[in-house]
Amino acid sequence: MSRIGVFVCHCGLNIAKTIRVSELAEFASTLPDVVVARDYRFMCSTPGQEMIANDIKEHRLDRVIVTACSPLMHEHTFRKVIEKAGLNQYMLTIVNIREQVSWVTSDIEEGTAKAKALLNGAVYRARLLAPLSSRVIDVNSGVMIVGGGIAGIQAALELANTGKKVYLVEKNSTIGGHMAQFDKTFPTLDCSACILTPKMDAVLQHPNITLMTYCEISEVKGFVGNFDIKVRQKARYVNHDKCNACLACTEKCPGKGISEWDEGLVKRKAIHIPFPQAVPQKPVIDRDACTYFLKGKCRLCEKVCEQKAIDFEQQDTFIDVKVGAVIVATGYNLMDTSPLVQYGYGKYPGVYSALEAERLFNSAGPTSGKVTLRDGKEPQAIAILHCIGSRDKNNYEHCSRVCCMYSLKFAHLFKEKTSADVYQFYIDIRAAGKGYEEFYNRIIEEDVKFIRGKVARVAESSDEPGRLIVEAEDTITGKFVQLPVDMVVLSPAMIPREDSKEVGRLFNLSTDKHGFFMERHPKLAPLSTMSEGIFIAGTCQSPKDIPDTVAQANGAAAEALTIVSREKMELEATTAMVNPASCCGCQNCVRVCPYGAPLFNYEKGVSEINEALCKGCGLCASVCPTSAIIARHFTNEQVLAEIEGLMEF
Amino acid sequence: MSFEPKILGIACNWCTYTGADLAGTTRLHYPPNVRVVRVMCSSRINPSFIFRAFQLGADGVLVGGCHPGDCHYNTGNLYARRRLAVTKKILEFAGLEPGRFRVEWISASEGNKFAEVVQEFTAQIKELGPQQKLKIDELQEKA
Amino acid sequence: MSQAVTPYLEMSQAIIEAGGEALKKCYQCGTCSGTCPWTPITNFNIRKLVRYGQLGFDGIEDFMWGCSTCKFCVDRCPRGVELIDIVTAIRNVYSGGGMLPQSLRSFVGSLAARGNPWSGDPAKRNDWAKEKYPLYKKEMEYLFWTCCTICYDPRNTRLARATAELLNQAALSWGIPSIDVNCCGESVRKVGDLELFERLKNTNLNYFQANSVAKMITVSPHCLVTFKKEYGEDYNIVHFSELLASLIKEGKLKPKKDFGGIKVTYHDPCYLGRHSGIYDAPRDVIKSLPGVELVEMKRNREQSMCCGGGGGGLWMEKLKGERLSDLRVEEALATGANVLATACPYCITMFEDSIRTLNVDDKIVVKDVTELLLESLEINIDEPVGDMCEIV
Amino acid sequence: MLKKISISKISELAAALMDKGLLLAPVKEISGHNFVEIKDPKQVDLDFHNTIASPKAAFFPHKEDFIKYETGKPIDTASVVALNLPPTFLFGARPCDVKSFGIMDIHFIASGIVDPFWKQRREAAVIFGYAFDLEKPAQPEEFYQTLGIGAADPEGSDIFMVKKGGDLLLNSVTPKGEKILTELKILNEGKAADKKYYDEYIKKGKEYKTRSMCLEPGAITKKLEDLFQNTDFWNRVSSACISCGVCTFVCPTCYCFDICDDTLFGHGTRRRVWDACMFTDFTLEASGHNPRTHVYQRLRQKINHKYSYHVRKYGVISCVGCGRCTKYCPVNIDIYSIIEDAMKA
Amino acid sequence: MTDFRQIENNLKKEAKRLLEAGEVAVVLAYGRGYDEKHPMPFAAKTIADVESLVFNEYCNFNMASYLMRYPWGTKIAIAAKAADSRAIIQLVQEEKVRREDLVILGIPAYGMKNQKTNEVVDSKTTGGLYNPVIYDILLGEEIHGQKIVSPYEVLAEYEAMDKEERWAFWKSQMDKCIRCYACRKACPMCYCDPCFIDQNKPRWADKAPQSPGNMMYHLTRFHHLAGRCIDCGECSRACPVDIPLYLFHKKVAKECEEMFGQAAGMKLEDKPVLVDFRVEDSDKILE
Repeated sequence: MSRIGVFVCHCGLNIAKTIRVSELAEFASTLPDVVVARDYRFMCSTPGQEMIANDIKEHRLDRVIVTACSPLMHEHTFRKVIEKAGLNQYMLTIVNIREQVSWVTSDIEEGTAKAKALLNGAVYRARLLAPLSSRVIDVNSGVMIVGGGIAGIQAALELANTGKKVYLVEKNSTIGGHMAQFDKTFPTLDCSACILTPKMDAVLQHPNITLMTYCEISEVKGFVGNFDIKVRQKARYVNHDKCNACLACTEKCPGKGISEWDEGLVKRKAIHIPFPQAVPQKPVIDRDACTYFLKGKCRLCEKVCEQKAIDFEQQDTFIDVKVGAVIVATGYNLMDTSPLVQYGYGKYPGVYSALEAERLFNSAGPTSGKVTLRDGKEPQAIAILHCIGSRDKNNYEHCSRVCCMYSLKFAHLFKEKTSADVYQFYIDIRAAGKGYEEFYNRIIEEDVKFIRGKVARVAESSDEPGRLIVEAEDTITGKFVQLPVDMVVLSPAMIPREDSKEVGRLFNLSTDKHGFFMERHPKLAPLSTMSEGIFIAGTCQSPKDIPDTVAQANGAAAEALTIVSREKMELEATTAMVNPASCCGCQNCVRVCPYGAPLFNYEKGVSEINEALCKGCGLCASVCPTSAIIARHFTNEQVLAEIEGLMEF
Repeated sequence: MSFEPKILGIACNWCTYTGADLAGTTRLHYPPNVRVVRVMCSSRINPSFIFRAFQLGADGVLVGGCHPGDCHYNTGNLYARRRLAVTKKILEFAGLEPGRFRVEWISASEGNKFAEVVQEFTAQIKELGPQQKLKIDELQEKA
Repeated sequence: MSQAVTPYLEMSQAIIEAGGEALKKCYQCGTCSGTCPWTPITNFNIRKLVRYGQLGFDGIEDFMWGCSTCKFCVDRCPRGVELIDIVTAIRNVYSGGGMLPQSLRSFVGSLAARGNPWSGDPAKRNDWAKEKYPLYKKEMEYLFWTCCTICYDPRNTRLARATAELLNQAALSWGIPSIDVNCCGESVRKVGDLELFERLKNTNLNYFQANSVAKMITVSPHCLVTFKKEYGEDYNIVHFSELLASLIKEGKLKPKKDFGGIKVTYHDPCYLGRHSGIYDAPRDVIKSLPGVELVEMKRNREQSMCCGGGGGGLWMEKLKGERLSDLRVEEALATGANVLATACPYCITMFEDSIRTLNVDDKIVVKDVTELLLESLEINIDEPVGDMCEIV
Repeated sequence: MLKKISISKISELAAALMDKGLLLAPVKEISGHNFVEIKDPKQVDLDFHNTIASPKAAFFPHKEDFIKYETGKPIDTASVVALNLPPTFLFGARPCDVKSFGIMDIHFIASGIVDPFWKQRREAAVIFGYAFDLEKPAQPEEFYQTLGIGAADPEGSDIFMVKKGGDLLLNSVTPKGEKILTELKILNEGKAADKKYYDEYIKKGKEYKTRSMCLEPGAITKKLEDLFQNTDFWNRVSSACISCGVCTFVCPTCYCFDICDDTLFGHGTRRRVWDACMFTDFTLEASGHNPRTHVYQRLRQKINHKYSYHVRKYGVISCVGCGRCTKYCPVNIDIYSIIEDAMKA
Repeated sequence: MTDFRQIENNLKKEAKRLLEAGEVAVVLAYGRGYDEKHPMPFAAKTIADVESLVFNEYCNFNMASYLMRYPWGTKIAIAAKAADSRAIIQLVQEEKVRREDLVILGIPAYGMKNQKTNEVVDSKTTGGLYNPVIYDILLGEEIHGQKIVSPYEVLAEYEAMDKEERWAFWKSQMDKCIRCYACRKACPMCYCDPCFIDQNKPRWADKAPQSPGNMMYHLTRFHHLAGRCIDCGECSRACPVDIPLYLFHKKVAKECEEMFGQAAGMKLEDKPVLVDFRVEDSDKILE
C-alpha cells in the first residue's frame, strides 16, 4: 500500500479559472492510497513547497503527485522538494493541468473532468513508482563552439577567458561570418571590420582556443559532460604548419573562383584567402576553380611557394575532440529570391540582394566602396524593397527583424555616397531597439521617401532601356505608383543555413519547419535545447541583430560554463535494464538501439545494457517481446496503469 | 447527452508533448477528450499499450512523435513508424474502424498542429461513435 | 456635416459569415492592389475593398464590382488571403440589399428565369448541334459539358461545333447533356448570388446523378473550376485542351495543314491558368501545328493578365480605357502575332469585342486552340450561308 | 426405472430440462462437439462420438471467480462469490468421462480438503451418462478398456442412456436420477423389450474393444518409480513434446489450476484458472527458480502423476483412457504408447 | 516429384551417413507415431534411431521449432520442407541458430495432408512454395511446373468483408480459444521463454480463456510475428479448436511485404523488418 499526497496548484487564476481546484483535491482524496490532498495558490512558491515537505513528514507520504503546470516546467523543482524532504526524487508524478487542460479548455466542467481523469491516471502510475538512483559521471572541461561568426567568436573568447579550453569549429577557411561582409552597422554606423577584426585576432592568439577552420562536424557521440565529437578537417591542399602567409601563391594563381565574400560580384583566385583580414591568414585551394585539379596541369603555386607548403595530395582528416558542452552558432543565410520572378532578381542587373548592396558600400568590396551599377554608372534613383520572402505565407512567415534597420542604413549610405533619390517600399517599419527609432527619424530627415506598400512587380522600362519600373500601391493614398529607378535592393528573408537540419540531426536538436533550432523554452530557456549540454546562440535560432546575437553568445557561454566548471555531474537515472530471467535472447534490443547500449552476452544468452550509453528512450523495451527490458520510470506496468487510470473516468 | 469520446494520447516528450504544451502556452483551445500519456519517445510505445487502451474503453488512440528525421534519439520514430503501421494494419484486419488509431508527427514548434489534430481526431471519433469492439465486456455492461 | 466615421462591425461580421473569413488575415500591405490589373486603369482597389470590409465602412458598393476574379492577387498575397472569397462575400452581403448594378440585372434575371445568362430559350439549348451530335447516355465515356456561352453566343457556337467534330475525329465515346441542365453558375456565384448558384448547382447535380456521369470534358475553364471546387463532388473532369494535348501526343489526332509560318500568341485564361494550373496543354496543342510559331506576350503563364471577363465582368459595361481586353490585345499585337489564341469562351468574347472596337481586325484574329487544330485537320464546319459566303 | 423417447424429440426433452434448471449438453461447433450451456433446445446434438473437451468444466470451469474486492479498501469489504446454482443437468456424458468425476471427487472432496465450488457444482448436478455406440468401432486413440471402463458403463451416472434405433432409453441409476425421470412427463415408459435391450447393451459394453493392455496399478507404479531416474527414457518419449497445454486442457482428470488476481478500475477478482503441468512456468517459483526446466521433466511429471503418484496416494490411476490427449496432441504423442514402453522398459 | 517412400529412403541414407561420419550429433526429422497417419517429430541420435525415421504426407511438423533445444556448436541435420527452410533462414537472421551448425536436408514436396481433416495442405495454408529455399542436400528432385498460387490469394475473401463482418468473424474465432498455447509452441518463430502473456510484471492480460485476454494474446502475437512469420501454418494445425490463425498471420505478412518490400525467411542476410527501418519509408504506411 502506498501513501500518496496530491497537491493541486491554482497557479493564480491560470488553472483555477477553468478547473475547480478544490473539487479536484477533494476528488483526489477519495482515490485509494491517497492519504492527503490539498490545493494551494502557487505550489511552486516557498510556502507551497514547504506544504509538500511538511505533509511528506506528517503523513509519512511515500509518493507525491503535483497537479500543476507542465513537467517540462517544474518537474525538477518538485523533485528537489521531495528529495529534501527525504523521498527519492523519482517518487514524483506531475499532472499537467495547466498547459494541457486549463489553458486549452474554455468550459470549467470540461476542464475539471479532464483534470480528474489525468489525476486518476497519475495516481495509478504513482502507485508503481520505484526509487531510482542517479549516475554520477566525470565532466570534460572543454567546450566546442560550432560556427565562427560573431556569436561563435564572442562565446569562444568569453569561455577562453575563464580558463576553459575552447574548440572553435568553422566550415569556411576564415572566421568572421556575415559580419565581416558588412560595411557599417546600424544604428551607430560604426565600421563593422573595425569592431570585428580585433576579436578575430584575439581568437587566433588565445592560448585556450583551438581554432579549427575549414572543418565540419562528422559525428557526435556521448552525452552532456562527455561529448565525443569527430571533426572532419577538409583538405586545404596547403600545409598550414609550413605556410608563412606570404601569399605569393595567390598572386600567381590563374584559377578563377567566385568570391563568396563579395557575394559573387567579383572573382577571386583558386588559391586564396577570402579577404585581407581573414583569420587565419593562410590560403586554401578551391578544387572547383583550380587549374591543376580541373585540367591536371599548372601547379604554379607550388613553384612559387618557398615554404613547400602546397600539398596537392592532402586528404580530409578526422580529429576527435572530447568536450563537456557544445554551443551551436551556425548563423543564417539569405533567401534566394530569384524564384520570386516578380522582383526580377537574377534577371535584371539592376536588382541587388541586401548582402550584395553591403559589399558595394565596403571599401574592400568590388567597387572599392563606390556605389555603382554593374555597368559602372551611378544610380539616380534607388528603391529598397522590404519583406521579400519574409512575412509571407508563400515563403517564410516570420519577420526577419533586421531588414527594416539595415534598409534604413542602406538609405543613409546611398544618400551619403550618391546623389540618388532613395525610396523605401515597406509594410511596417519595425524599429524596436535602443537608438533604433532615433535612427529611423534621422533617415526620414535625410529626405528618404517612404512608400507604404509592398511592391507587386519590378519590370523593365519600355521607354528608357536599362531602367526599371517599380510598381506598387501607395496604400496611404491608394494611388498606384509606377516608379522608374536604376537600382532595386531586395531585403530577402533571413533563413537558416542550408545544412541546419543536418547539423540538427548530428547534435540532436529539433528544428522548426524551416530549420531554425528550437530552444528548450522560448522565454525561460532560450539558449538551451532539448539536448542536455548543447546550447544555441545567434541567428541559427531565429533572425536577430548583432547586439542580440552577442548577448546570446555571452549567455550561451555562461550556460556552457555551468556544466564544464563542474568536475562531476549527475545524470538522469531513467535508463533501461534487462531482467535476465525473462530475456529470450532475441537480440531485438541490440539491433535497434541507436547508441549501442545493449550488448548480447553469448555465454549467458541474454542481453545486457551499458547504462552509461543508455539515453532512456525506451525503444528497446517496446521491441522486447518478453517484456524483459525495464525502461525505468516508464515501465510497462507504469504506462499500462496510467492508461487504465486515464480511461476510468 | 451527446457522445463524449475518451481518447488516449501517447506523446513523445521532446516533440509532441512539448508541442502540446505550446498549444497551451499560446492558449489554443481544443476539445478535452484526449488524455495524454507522456513517454520519452514514440518508439517506447508497445503495440499492446494500444490494444490495452481499446480494451479499457478508449474510443480512439492518438500517437504523436517527432517528425521522421527529427527524433531526439535519432532513429526511434523510424522504428516506431514501422511498428505502428503494423499495429494499424492488425487493428484494421481484426475489424476495428481504421479511423480510431492515428499517428501524427507533431514537432515542438507545432502547437497549432497539435490543437488541429486533436480537434479533427475528436470530431472523427465522435462521428464513429463509441468503440464497442475491443472494449472489455464488463465495461460495456456498465455503459 | 461631420466627416468622422465609425466602424460598422456588424457589416464586417456579415461578410465573414458569408464566407469572407479571410478578411481577418489581411495586414494591408498592398501586394494585392499593386498586383491587380485594374489598379492602374480604374478606381477599383482590391486592398481598399478588404479594408472597408474589415471595418464595415460605407461606400464599399461604389467599387465592389470591379474585380474580375483573376486570382493574381490571391497567388501573391503574403498572408494567404482568399480575396476572391471576400469579393464574393461582400457582393453577396450588399447585393442582397438590391444593389445589383443595372448591367448585371438582365444577366442575373436570365439565369434565374431561364437558367442561362444569355437570355436564351432553354428549349433551344442544343440547337447549335442541329441534332448531329448524340445526347449523353450512361454507357458513354465522356459527357461533353456544353457551357451556356458556347450554346447561345453566336460566335462561340462555332467553338461548340469545333469541339464536337474533334471528339468525333478522335473516335471517343461521348455525348452532350440534354436541355435539362443549366448554367454551371460560376459567374452568378462570383456576383454574389449564392442562393441562385445553389439552385443552378442542384439542377445540374440531379442531371449528373440521374445519368451516372463520371467523366466530363469542358471547354470553359469557368465550368471546369466550378465543377471541381464548388460542386462538392469528385468528378473526373478535363479541360478540352488537356484532352487534345494528350490525343495529339498519343497520335490519335494528327495535325496536317501547314499554316505557312504564321505567328500565334497564346493568352492564358485566368481560370485555366492560375485557377487550374493548366499552362502547357494548350501551348502543346499550338506547338503541334505545322508552320506555326508560338510567340509569348510579356505577361504569360502565372503572370498572365486578365481579359476582364471573369467575375461577372463579361456582362458589365466598361468605359474605353478601362478595358483590360483592350490592353491585352495591344500586348498581343506587340508580339507581331497574327492569331491571338486562347482556350476560354469568355476570353474569346472579350477579345472579339476589343478587336472590333480597336479596329484591328485586319491585323489579328482571335481563335480557340480547338479551332486552330480543327483547321489543321482541314475540317470545315462553317456551312455556306448562301451567297454571302462566296462574296466574302 | 426405464423411460424412453424418440431421438427426434430430443429438443423437447432438452426444453423440459431447461425448465427445471441449467442444461449442459453436446453441441456441434465449428471444429467438433463440446458441452455447452444450452440456450436453445435445438442446439442439443447427440450425433457425436465424443466431445473435444471433457465435460469436467461442468464442475471445474476453466475460470472460477472466488473473491471480489476493491483495491485500497479493508479486507473485510471483500466478498466470496456465491454460486446460487440451479439444478444442473449434464446430458450425454460418455462413461469414461463420467468415471473421471469420481476420480476428481477424491481431490476436491474425499481427500478431506473440500473445495466448496466443486462440491456445490457436483451436488447441483444430475448426470445423464450416455453409452458409446457399440455398432461403431472405437477411435484409434481410445483405451478405456485398459482402465477397466466399459463403453456402456452406467457407474457414476444418475441416469444412464442407451440408443436403441431411433429411440433413446433412459434408465435411472440413482434415486436422484429416478426422481428426475419421474418428473419428466415428456418421457414414455420403457417396455420390457426395452429393458432387455438396455441390460444386454450394458453387458455387451464390457466386451467393447478399445486399445487394451494388462495394466495392474501396483505394477505400473513400481515400474514408473524404477524408471524415474532414466533420463534417456524420458528424453526419448518427450523428444517431440512442444510443451503446450492441449493434453491437460482436454483431459477429464487434470485438475491443476493457478490462482490469479485481476483488477479493473480498482475492482478486483481473485479467481482460479486452469493451469497445465506442461507449461514452462507451471513450477516457476517467485525466486525465479524453476525445478522443471526440461521438457522431459514435465512429461515425466504428467505420466507419473496419473499412473504413479495418484495410485500411491489414492490407489487409483488418474486416467480414464478417453484418448483425447493423444488425439489433440499437435505432435502425436501417445500416452498409451508411453505406458506400454514403460512396462516393457 | 520424388515419391514419399523414396524421400524416406534418402532421408534414412543421409541420416545414417551423417551420424556414422560424426558430421552431426542429431538428425531432426520424423519418426513413427502410434499409427501410419500419425508420425511424430523425431530426433535421431544413433544409428539405431535411423530405422525409426519415416516420411509421408502427414509429416507436416516444422522441424525448425526444435533447433533451439540444442546449444550453439551442436551439429544438427534437419529435414526441411519449403516452409521449414524459411523458418531456418529467419532463425539464422535472428541469430538463434548458426548456419554453420546445420546440415539442411531439403525436401521438395507437395500433396502433404492435414492428419485431422485429410485435406491437402497447399498455398492456402502455407507459403506457396514447394521447394526449400535453402538446403545442403536435397532428398528428392526439385518440383517444377506445379501450379503456383499466391499464398495471399486466400485472403481476398476476408479482405472483402466489411469491418463489422470481419470483427464478428475474428471475435467468434478468438472466443473459441482455450489458451492451451499450442499455437505458439508449434511456431518455430515463437521461441520466447517466457512468453509475454505469461508475465506477471506487467500483466498484459488475464489468463482465463475469455475474450479480452484472448484478443490481447493473439493480437500481440500477430504483432510479434509481423515480418517474421514464414507461413508454415503450424499454429492453425496445432490448434485443438481450429482457429484459422494462419489467415491473420498471412495478412500481416502480406502487409509487411507490401510496406517494407521484404518477405520473412527468404534471405540469410536480411534483417527482420520491425527491427529495421529505411529513412525513405513513407508516412503513407500509417494511413
